[in-house]
Amino acid sequence: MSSIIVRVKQKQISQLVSKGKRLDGRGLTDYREIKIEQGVVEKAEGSARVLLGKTEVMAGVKLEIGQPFSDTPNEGVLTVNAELVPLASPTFEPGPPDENSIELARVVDRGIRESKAIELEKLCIEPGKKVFVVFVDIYVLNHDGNLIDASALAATAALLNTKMFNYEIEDGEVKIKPGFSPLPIRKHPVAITFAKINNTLIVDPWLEEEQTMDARLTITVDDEGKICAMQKGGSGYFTPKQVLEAAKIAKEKAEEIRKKLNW
Amino acid sequence: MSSIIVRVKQKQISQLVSKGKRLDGRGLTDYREIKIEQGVVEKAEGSARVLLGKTEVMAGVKLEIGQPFSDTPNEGVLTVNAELVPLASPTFEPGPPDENSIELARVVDRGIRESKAIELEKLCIEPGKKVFVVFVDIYVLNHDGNLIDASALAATAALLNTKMFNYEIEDGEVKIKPGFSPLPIRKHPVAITFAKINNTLIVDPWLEEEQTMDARLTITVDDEGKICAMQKGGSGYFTPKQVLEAAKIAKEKAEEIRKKLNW
Amino acid sequence: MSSIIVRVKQKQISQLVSKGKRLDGRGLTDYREIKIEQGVVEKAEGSARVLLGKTEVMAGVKLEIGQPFSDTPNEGVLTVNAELVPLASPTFEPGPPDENSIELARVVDRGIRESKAIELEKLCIEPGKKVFVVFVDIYVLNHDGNLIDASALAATAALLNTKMFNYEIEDGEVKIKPGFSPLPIRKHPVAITFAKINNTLIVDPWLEEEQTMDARLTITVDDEGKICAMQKGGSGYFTPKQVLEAAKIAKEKAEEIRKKLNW
Amino acid sequence: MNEKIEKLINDKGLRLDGRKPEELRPIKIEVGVLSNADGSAYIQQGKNKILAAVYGPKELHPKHLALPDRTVLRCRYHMAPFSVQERKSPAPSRREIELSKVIREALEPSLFLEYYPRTAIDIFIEVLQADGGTRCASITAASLALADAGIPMRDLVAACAAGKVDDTIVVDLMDAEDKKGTADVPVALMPNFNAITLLQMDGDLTMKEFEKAFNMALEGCRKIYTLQKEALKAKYLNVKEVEE
Amino acid sequence: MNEKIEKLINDKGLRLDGRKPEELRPIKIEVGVLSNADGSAYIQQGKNKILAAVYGPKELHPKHLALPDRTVLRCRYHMAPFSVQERKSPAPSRREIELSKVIREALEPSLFLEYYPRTAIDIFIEVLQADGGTRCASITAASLALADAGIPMRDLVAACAAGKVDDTIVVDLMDAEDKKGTADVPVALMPNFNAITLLQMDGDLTMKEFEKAFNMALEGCRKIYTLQKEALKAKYLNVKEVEE
Amino acid sequence: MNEKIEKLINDKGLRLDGRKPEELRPIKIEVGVLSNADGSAYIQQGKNKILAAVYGPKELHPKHLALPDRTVLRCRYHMAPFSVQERKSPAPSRREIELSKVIREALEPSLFLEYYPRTAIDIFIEVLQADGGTRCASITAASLALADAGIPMRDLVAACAAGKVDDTIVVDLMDAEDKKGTADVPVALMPNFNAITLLQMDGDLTMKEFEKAFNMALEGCRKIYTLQKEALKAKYLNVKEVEE
Repeated sequence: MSSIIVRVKQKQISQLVSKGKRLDGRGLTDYREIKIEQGVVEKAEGSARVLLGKTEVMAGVKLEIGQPFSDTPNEGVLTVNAELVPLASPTFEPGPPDENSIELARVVDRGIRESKAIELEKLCIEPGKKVFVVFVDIYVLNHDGNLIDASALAATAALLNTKMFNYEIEDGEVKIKPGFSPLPIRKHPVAITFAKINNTLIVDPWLEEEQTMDARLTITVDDEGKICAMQKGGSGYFTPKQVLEAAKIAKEKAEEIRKKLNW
Repeated sequence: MSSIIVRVKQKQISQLVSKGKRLDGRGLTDYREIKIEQGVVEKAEGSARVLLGKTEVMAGVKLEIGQPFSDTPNEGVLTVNAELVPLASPTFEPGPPDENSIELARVVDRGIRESKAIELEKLCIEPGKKVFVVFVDIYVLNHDGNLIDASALAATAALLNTKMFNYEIEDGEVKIKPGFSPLPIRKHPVAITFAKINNTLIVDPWLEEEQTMDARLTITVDDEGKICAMQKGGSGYFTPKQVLEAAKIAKEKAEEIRKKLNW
Repeated sequence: MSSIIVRVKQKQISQLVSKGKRLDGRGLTDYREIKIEQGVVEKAEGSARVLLGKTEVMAGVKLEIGQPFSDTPNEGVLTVNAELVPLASPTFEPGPPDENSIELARVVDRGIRESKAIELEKLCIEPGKKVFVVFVDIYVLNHDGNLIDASALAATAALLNTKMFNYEIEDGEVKIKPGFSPLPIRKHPVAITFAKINNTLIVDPWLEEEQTMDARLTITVDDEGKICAMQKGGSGYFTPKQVLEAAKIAKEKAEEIRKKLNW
Repeated sequence: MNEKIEKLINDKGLRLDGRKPEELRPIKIEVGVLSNADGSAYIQQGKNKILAAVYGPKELHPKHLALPDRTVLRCRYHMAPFSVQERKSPAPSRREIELSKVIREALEPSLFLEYYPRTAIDIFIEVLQADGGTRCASITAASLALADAGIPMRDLVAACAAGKVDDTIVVDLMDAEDKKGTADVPVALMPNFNAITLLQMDGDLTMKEFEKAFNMALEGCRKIYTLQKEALKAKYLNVKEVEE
Repeated sequence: MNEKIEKLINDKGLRLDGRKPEELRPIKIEVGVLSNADGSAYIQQGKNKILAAVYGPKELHPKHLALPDRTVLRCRYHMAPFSVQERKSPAPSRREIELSKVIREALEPSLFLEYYPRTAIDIFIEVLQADGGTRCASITAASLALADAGIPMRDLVAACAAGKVDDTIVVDLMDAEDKKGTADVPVALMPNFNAITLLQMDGDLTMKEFEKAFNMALEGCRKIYTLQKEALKAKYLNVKEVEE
Repeated sequence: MNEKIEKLINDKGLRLDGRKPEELRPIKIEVGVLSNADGSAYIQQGKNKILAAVYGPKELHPKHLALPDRTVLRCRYHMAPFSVQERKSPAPSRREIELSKVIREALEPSLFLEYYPRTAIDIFIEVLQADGGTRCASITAASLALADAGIPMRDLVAACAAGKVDDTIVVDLMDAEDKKGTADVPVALMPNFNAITLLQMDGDLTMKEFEKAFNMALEGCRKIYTLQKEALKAKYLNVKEVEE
């Protein structure tokens, strides 16, 4: 798209928002349609594919046996990684993770970690020595805006889909036993992302809204309506009033989404 | 060389090949002169220097004690690496291995590995724990075409030249004993590379023939005339008939070379 | 600064030197004022900040428990690293260490190592298995010339400031006991750097003198007046006579500085 | 973990998944699956799940890499960390770098690269799940993604492997056959030109065995070619319906 | 090593270092401390010791990264290997890369980037000692370094965190509180515009708790803003004295 | 492995390999050994086996690295993985990066770099076997490769080390002497200008010892200079014979 068309479209988006409307017909706090498919990668211990409108994100979970961190010897380890693979967008380039994919991974990670979504203390095999390491790999397949919320949904859906092999300890060695158990999950954090356009807040911005927005604010809310993570992004700012308003809306939207997904 | 001269030369090479001739006087399936010198690096466990016409390749073998792969706990480990060091050609650049050096190393590796040239099961020190790791480092010193065949020859010649120190196990520790034994080698894979120029196959292309060729095909043949590795390269193609013809020639040429080298 | 002004200034510096004078009023073998502050980073085991004129360098020492080198199983390990962080100069760029920071670290390292400044044999915990690893990190904060001498001073000052925790071995494990001991230091190497300008030697060149100099020579001298390290740098040369003259001056200046610092 | 598969071919001559030696795995192909790419395709072949996307022709940075007489074709074959049994680091492995090269060289003969001088075409392949034969399935999908992007081509490229397991020559090896078998011969073909654009082999085959495997792989390519054309047609018809 | 801090707030409601919940740590700010940088500042906040330097506006290499209508603001937040308990590798960690981004985005709203098209401004931050809250202290210092470099700005950016430790909402968390506490809310503010330019949070806060912490952090920002202005004035007066 | 060499100098004052203190190892030099390089040379000095090649003057990419008034001299000193006792990773080590710099700076004074503005000259050095003193042997070979490439020069650069082993000052240290000895002083010299272009030292020498070692190294350089000129002549004569 030429930059003139882009600017015209941005103006249009901006003007509509000031009238409480959006280019795709949504209300200001409406999400695009959410479709979740779990178990899409049989070779992974857990997996899910999320469609948020045309944004498409996959998450895969792999479990490995590794060492705990020295300050949490009785807990499993969570590692979240995100790849903005170049087939998802003309703006993504091959190469090591850049600041955008690192931020994405870390915001999703904080939502899961701070809400204590995984019962990490149940993933200890031998205190201080052997624990399960949970690798959550987020794979963005099509970027049409709001990667954070889609990725957070994919991560949680993949964790809910994850099976751990049964095992027993024999002479200090892990022996695999038949059967699987679900990964112990106690919370379902939901990330709600706002864009500020024309000094107005909207939720779940799609790509062209992201190109128009001044700033971005993500608020992750747990099952009890508590905030467990926030992240402001973009080169603009929010007023304190807008932040508190966003927090209120986030709580409502998260509950709404959790209800819709039966989480 | 200016690109006009290059194009004139390429045309000349192409026209000659269609008449069954080559610029350097060779027949279509003739190799350049092969000179092999073994033991050129006394500090390496094994080494060889190969001249294939003006193409010059060195290979060095180092042995280390390391861990076996989990799926082959009773076997030593083979690692082949190739460096296209920049002194060998104006087109080689310093830096980490690129796709060309990785392809070169992997094609040579497959020839050795798939023909089971090294008796890896004799390189096990302690099953599942300690084995010999065989590092074959290919070092291209002058690039005048057909690096694959020259490198494969250098690798095999260096392996044949390799001495292992004698050892015994004492309290689970490897103790070095006086004397050396040769590395156990059971096969002598020979790689035969074809270039397709003007829809005709030639073997052992030199640099200017490589610059003219449409595609490249390497066929590695073991001592019993079996094929153990193949690799097509280049942006052109072969017909099925050409592939089968090449396979037949490869078998003959490999036998011829092996005879000449007393392998 | 435009390149014309630079050239005019370089000419001026060069002409002054030939008359035995310097732009900042110093004599040819005068150092700028040296200020040393130790213990500036409480979280490090040792630290120091050195001002050499406007050149500012920090050094931090961290101690870790690690493995000895196989050829010195009874000695601690010294590791010197230097970062030319980009806030120190418009010519420093972010990224992995370049040839300048590596040379800086290695010259400082050689001064400490070759003078046997640290009693490394006292840093052995369990021969062949566990020793103290001494990390000296040099951090250049403002580059106004003669980074080598400033860094060498900062490194030695930080080492002199370093406290080791007391410990005892219990069942092969290191148990920390209350209290600290100073890192055992036996020598105080001092690096003296010369610049050759207009075929004349000066010591402690500042930035604009470095931009004017033909070549650089660093001579590191220990407490007994012995030379323990030398390094020529730059694209010019020295005569043998100049080298011997520099060695004589270096011995005097090092003694003078060591006296001033009570080392 | 250390499960041992005793036999890859049973007494009835059937394979682990019940296939006959000359039988392909179930294949599902879809064209035009990604909205941002200029062209894209998705393939399921057995448990392989692979996406291919094409961006271009487009400008090339830095410019001194551009060619005055043709487009620069670039290709990245990449596996998702969760696509294999043991998590794979997302950094490109030596194997991925080699496969990126041979896949590019398998597709290059099918394209009129001289139509777009000074530009680049990028092919991105993501293996979401790997089950043996990913390089062939990747070529099959990538060729469709190129067609979907409207890149002028001489012919589609279809790819298929054959190999030897338990002394039997079989086509389209799955993961277990690939690992425990004794030879693997991946082949790519432009059927209308009878042109082999990819040929690799590792294992241990007599001339006769090789010829048999080679021909079986070619036959597989031809079958897959039919599926490719159907997938293209399916998209084309869908688009027409939408447009009307 | 595995010392256990039983209580972060004692019976008198005081914190480990004797502070009241709403009390900032001692702060020392100095502007113009580096001779090579175009602008610089140094901050001590508790045991945090941080240097910030600004270079630019300046030419950008390679040129195709330049923007036709504004300057490119770049920011590197970096920790010295000796700044933390366990030696940190000097290569940038994922945490440092994220913080470099959010710090840059916290400063961007304060600048008139459109004044210098086709150029770059570099902000380099070096944490010499870290004791909790380094990102906020970095922003506070970097904004002053930008002012010192004469970059036109709408307002200074002041930053401060608040959080929850032992069920108490407190401001300006030190390292132990950061690690053992249950929530941390770093905030950056342009006071004259009431504009939040950085906002992050991790932990576990009800809406009420969040509101309290948020307001406490804002109050902290305003106090720090006063210190920033004093530091600027101090430099300005010194310079005048020198000039006279 | 942990063999202990008791004495590096025997009762007769001879070294491990039978040399006298002031005696060089056997040296074999050949010029023009590589067909692709613009200039090349090979040196064997004891067990050292080193190749040096020169490419250029040539265009420089990216162009903003070019200098308007002189050529950019680049140098890479690199060791083959099999050149030393324990396999060396092919990635450049810190030692190799430092040596690349000092070798470049040892050769630079000998060249008229201002003759070729906006270009680059590359020197590539590959150590195929290392036995102590590789940096000096590399300089000796690289200077000949520059001459062979027809790069205009003031003088050849010859290099040689001296050092202290068992309290004796000796020239041209081999590996065992380098490692067990107490000092090493590598020196490079342009003999016609009496110009020291490389000087390093590590160890522990009194002023007197240093002076002795330094002079012994200079004397070694002069002997090697003679061998360099012979090697050049040998090539020149060969070429003439071929041409006639």
